[in-house]
Amino acid sequence: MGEITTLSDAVARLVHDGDTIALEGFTHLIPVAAGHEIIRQGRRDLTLVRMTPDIVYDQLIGAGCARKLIFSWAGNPGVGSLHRFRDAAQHGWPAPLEIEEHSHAGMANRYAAGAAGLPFAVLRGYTGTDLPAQTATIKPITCPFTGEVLTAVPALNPDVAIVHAQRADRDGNVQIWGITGVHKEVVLASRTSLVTVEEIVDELEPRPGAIVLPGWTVDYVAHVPGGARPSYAMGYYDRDNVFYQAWDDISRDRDAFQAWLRSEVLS
Amino acid sequence: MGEITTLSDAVARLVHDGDTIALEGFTHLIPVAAGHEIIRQGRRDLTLVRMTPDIVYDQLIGAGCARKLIFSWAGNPGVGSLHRFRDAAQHGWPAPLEIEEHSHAGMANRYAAGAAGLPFAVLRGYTGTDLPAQTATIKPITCPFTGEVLTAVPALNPDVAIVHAQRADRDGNVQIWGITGVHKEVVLASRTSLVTVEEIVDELEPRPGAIVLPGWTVDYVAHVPGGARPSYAMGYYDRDNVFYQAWDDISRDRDAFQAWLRSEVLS
Amino acid sequence: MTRPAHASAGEMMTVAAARALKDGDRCFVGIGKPSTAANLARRTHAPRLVLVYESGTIGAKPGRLPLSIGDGILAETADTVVSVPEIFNYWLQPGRIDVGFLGAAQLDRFGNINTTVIGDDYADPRVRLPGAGGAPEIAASCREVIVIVTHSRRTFVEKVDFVTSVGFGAGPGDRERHGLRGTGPRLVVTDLGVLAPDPETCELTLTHLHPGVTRDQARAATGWELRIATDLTTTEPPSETELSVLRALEEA
Amino acid sequence: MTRPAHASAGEMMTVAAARALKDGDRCFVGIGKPSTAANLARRTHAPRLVLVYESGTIGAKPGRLPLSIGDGILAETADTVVSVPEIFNYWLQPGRIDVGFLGAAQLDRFGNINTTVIGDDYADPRVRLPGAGGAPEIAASCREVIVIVTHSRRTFVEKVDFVTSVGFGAGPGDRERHGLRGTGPRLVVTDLGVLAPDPETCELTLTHLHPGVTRDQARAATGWELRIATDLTTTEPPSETELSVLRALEEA
Repeated sequence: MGEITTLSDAVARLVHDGDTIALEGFTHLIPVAAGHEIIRQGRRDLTLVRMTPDIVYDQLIGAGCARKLIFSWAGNPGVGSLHRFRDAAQHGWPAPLEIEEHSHAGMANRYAAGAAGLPFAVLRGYTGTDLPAQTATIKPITCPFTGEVLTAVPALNPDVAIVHAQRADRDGNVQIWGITGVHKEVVLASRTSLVTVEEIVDELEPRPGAIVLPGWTVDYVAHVPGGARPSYAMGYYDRDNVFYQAWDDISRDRDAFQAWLRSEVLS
Repeated sequence: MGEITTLSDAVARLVHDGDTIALEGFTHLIPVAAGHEIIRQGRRDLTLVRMTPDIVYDQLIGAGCARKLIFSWAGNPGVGSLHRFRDAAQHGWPAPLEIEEHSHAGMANRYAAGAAGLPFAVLRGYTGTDLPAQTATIKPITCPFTGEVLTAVPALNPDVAIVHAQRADRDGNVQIWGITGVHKEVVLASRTSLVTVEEIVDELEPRPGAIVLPGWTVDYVAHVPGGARPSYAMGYYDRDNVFYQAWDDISRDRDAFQAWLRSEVLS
Repeated sequence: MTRPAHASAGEMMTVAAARALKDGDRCFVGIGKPSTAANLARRTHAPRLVLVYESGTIGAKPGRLPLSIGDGILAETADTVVSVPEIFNYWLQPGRIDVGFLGAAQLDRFGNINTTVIGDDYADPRVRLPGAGGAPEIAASCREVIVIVTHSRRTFVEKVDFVTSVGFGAGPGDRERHGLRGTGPRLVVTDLGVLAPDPETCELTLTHLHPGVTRDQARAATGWELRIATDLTTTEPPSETELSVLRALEEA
Repeated sequence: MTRPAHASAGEMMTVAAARALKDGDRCFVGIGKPSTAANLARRTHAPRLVLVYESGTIGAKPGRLPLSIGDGILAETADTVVSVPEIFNYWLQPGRIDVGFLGAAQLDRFGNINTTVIGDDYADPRVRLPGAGGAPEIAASCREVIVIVTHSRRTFVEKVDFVTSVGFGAGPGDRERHGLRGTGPRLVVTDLGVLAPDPETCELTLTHLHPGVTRDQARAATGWELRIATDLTTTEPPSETELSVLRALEEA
């Protein structure tokens, strides 16, 4: 409960081959360093869950860690496509990638249902689109009071949630501010969780707009300054937009990607 | 949209005989002054909605404003019973009071569904209790994925939401901190809304733990310092526990109550 | 060292409830005796007890006893304050809370609780009580429940007039049948003693008598034929520390 | 005063989209041209435009164009920042947003949008696109939708390979049948002109051509037989102010 340890130790304890894991962060506070640690530890057959798989999931997929992707928008924000994701989805390289595709509203509600201990969530969504025909986890549900038909999606309860945050105290209480995305939901929905943080402090000074995850809701906290780069950590560093653009070239080619992986992650 | 006006003007424009109205505030920031204004304006046949009808609803019921009460806990917190509520429920004085009774979890979810534009909410609740047999707005619902049976409650979408808050700016943006209860949900769930505030300021300085309701989500803002007394407004004044205790005697007797009403509200 | 004569029945009750809380437990606290007991435990044997109030205050560390579940001091000292929908949906409902405290206007031998109406007719009650509040879902979703209630025939009844919150329903297996995920009442702490459910039958059984209370007194205050544990024990009287901390709390 | 020769096709497109926003509108903004158009509108004719980004930032007033929907400057300048579940559930879903902006990889004559896959076989796509993101619910729940898209036969197709977001489905009445509460696409703004749904048939009809663009160019860039409004109008070229504000925004 809120145990402070190293990144490699936490990943080794929590992430196992075949697990369903969610690395979340909506543009902000994406746990990229933790993703690299999973690659280094050579995990395989993971079901990767994330609303917006961006370059960290492109890297995990390209490195062969993934068996399945559950997502709502897979792209390099503001740049274009995720080439490693496309190569896996279209050509099965380096391994076939099963996909389960939702909308943002559906994914956000799936995490919220997971956090709430409910088996499903109800939303106004998907109706009239081709998504329900392709995604088994989208079903109609009828309001028992009005008879109106809405949409149900099942809860997401990953084996492991991993997020990045600004600060934790020595009891493992985690403080997050700025865009908080689905950080709270994914941690509360998952069976276990790891939070990487910029700083570990003696006391969490209250801040406007901050949320706090009590240490007892988090399994491990790891001190990983810069752990969200090239995404950003408000109050610590900005988004490295240049790297997001550079990723387009690095990732377009299998060899270039593998060279990058060797020099930047594995070595 | 966020129009700043007087309490009497706002109540006159928004609250009509027969309306469904919700005055919310979970111990904190209860809009008592607005309740008194409704009594002064002589509204009748109101459906009163509130998780914790306390003395302000006891006063509205005793003054004959209410036809129906939708609630989850009707008491004088830390003191005992609400005598005007009991007199209406048990003896029909001054008018019969229909009741629709839920749990806190059910009421909170009904507001949340109302805020979310859904016709119902799903929760783990009520099962095995005698409430579903008495309350038509509690029904079973089956998860379309697991087959598990849960409970559905219909959305609450009152005609008018009234809450008290610490501050608003001149554009009607409202800032609330401390225990925020269901303030956001009831304002977003209702067709119209009034927020009474302690202060109107030029700029809402950000504060830890504060939420903001944009002015465009609120119809009227009225400057009513002390408008939550005898409940409290964090940062402004404390709860008047002595008055909550005194209410037990004032309200126990019909004549004593009416004398109090004449001298403290109507005059 | 202990001076039991100094402890009132109410103090004994609060101390017995406080002792039932383990350090590190997350405890969903109602106002009155539950809040007093939880704060006493946090100041004695359970410094890491996590107090959760239904007002949305998680990890509150009040320096004095709050008078309502929504006192400002709870928000000011909490690790985090969340909305009321969130406290029920994200924190209570999924089973994140270890211990829920409940009171009762009526209680039956299976720990079912009535706080709604006294009388046979819901529509025309003899006494209209405050109602459910958070209790049905606290009773359903906390890992276990502790009931604190004054022992009398008015309260300990053969059959509750209304089931507001489920204990063990009609007996073994009923919680599972209803899909209730917590294990139900673990203890009922009264001013006379402590009852616990029989592991086989789920029937509340007297396991402890407070110092100076007799079996007959407990039987006389119970509206059903009270079962008494074969290893009935006398409650350890409040220690000097427990009493002084409790009194300091109540005077603050 | 206006110097249309100065405006690129992309600038014309952004300006035309910005003009479609009314002061005081609540606008759900995607990154790229929608964000540029919304920020341009807020700096010109619509100073009280409320920008809402799916990252949860409500009332953002960025001093420069954000590069992602989750840039820090959006959170820093917002009236309030909420969680992602909340932005979809409490803000988008109930119809609180007036205008939603969408892009498209493919678009058909009824304004249905594909951003999922190119090719007939979902399981084995010719091109795997990013997917739905917030689009299906933006298309469903905003009071109205503005689509911004480059005009070409690759994009303007007879039939989209996959319906990611519903415009008018198969035609009149389909939105109601699906229970979609917004009114659907009001405008499609392209680099060649502007299309709007015919009030009777819901078919997208060319209502404006940007300066210097011909009907034949628009027809040639459309993968169905393009209907042209009888009162086809030439878009007012960007004013000096619009252009200078837009360029200042893009350089900042």
